[in-house]
Amino acid sequence: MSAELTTRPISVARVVAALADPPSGGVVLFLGRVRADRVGGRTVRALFYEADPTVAARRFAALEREAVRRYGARKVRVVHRVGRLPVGAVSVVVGVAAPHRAPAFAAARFLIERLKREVPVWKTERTGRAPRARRRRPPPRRRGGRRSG
Amino acid sequence: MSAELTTRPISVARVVAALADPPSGGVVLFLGRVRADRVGGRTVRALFYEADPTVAARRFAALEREAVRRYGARKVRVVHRVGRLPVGAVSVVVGVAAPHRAPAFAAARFLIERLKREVPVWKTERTGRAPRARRRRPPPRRRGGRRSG
Amino acid sequence: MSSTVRVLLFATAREAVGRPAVDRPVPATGVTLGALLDDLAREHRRLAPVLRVSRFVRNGRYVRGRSARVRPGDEVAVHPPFSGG
Amino acid sequence: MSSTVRVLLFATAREAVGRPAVDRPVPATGVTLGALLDDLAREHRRLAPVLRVSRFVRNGRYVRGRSARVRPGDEVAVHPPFSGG
Repeated sequence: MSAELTTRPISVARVVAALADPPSGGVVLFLGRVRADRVGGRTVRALFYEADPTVAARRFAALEREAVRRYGARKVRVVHRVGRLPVGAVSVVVGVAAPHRAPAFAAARFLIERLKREVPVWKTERTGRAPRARRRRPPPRRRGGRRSG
Repeated sequence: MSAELTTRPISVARVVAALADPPSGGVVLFLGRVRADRVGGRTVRALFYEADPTVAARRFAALEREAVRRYGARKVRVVHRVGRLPVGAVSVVVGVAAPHRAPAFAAARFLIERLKREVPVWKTERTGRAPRARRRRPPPRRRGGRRSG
Repeated sequence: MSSTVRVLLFATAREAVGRPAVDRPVPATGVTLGALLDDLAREHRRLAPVLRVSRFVRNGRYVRGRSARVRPGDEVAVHPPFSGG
Repeated sequence: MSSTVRVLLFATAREAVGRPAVDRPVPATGVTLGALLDDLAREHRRLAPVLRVSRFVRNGRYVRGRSARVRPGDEVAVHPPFSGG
């Protein structure tokens, strides 16, 4: 039962070791990796991940408790890497150990979906020069006044 | 795209490495582990796994092709360990890499469900003396004649 | 040329016979799978209930029913219900 | 005692300001979160559209609305829409 933010490569083997639990016959892991997307005609080579560590740690812990309560997961581990990650690098690992495979799958899916929505982690694209936001919305056109605020 | 039977411990890190694929942002792994079940009042310490290698290899390959076709998985890997496995040892790993997480989860679940139903692998309990079957049904009571055959 | 059929025995079938494989003599014209298995079950009484829930493979392919013909040099595998994973 | 509020800036907010954090002087009686952010957005024009889609954290807890009071020594974090995983 523990989550962490790390600047170093995530060891999947260590996550599996942390999920050791004799009554848990099923382990499901989700790994998010930096994908070779094309953005604005260029292929992404690396992404920069950052997090608000205090808020992220609290959300991680709350999600883990909920995964245990809702699905009967016995061991949960979430590791999110931050810093500059090249294409192919593992950015996040979610691991669940449970007595049976159905709840292990359900809890892992729950954790990654909720993590993406609720945990303050961001990826931005960084080229050699100024950092550029990824998934940034275009600034709304001025419609006058403060109505759009 | 490959499956194997092995008598050695399964390296999860090697499975992940085999699933490297720049367009695949999501990887889902299922690990089956020998559970500390209680059978007949005793706690299981180890299980013996065996397979029919030729038939298993063909079923593995067919399931992998089907996972690719049904879910758009880009890389699939299935490794099943055979031989004597102590409690906690990883008996099977199913790994799927796909561009997005939903099909990766679905394909991994598909593979382990179908593997359990369709691939000729068996676990039996082995104590110090004679091997004993696990999940063996009691022999049916004699009802005479050949009707029960 | 071989005059036997090799029978591969897995899991509960292996346990019932005490060996992972047995070679059974068959005539050059062959026998039905059912006859081969009945013969084996007569020698190994614990095998009979296993055979009732098993599927059978001849030369790498599952066969339906027990009327399939088995000839010298063939390989037959007895597959009790799977329990892998 | 501190007479400033530290504002933590992440992702697009950090890029708009060019720094991960800024210290803003505030009176001892405090200011509203809205006033603090409007003040910052006037200096950094690219920040305004980011603030419109962001959520705000005061001393580790999310606050609703912009009327929350911010006092010297407080820490405020600007959270643009998340994109982790």
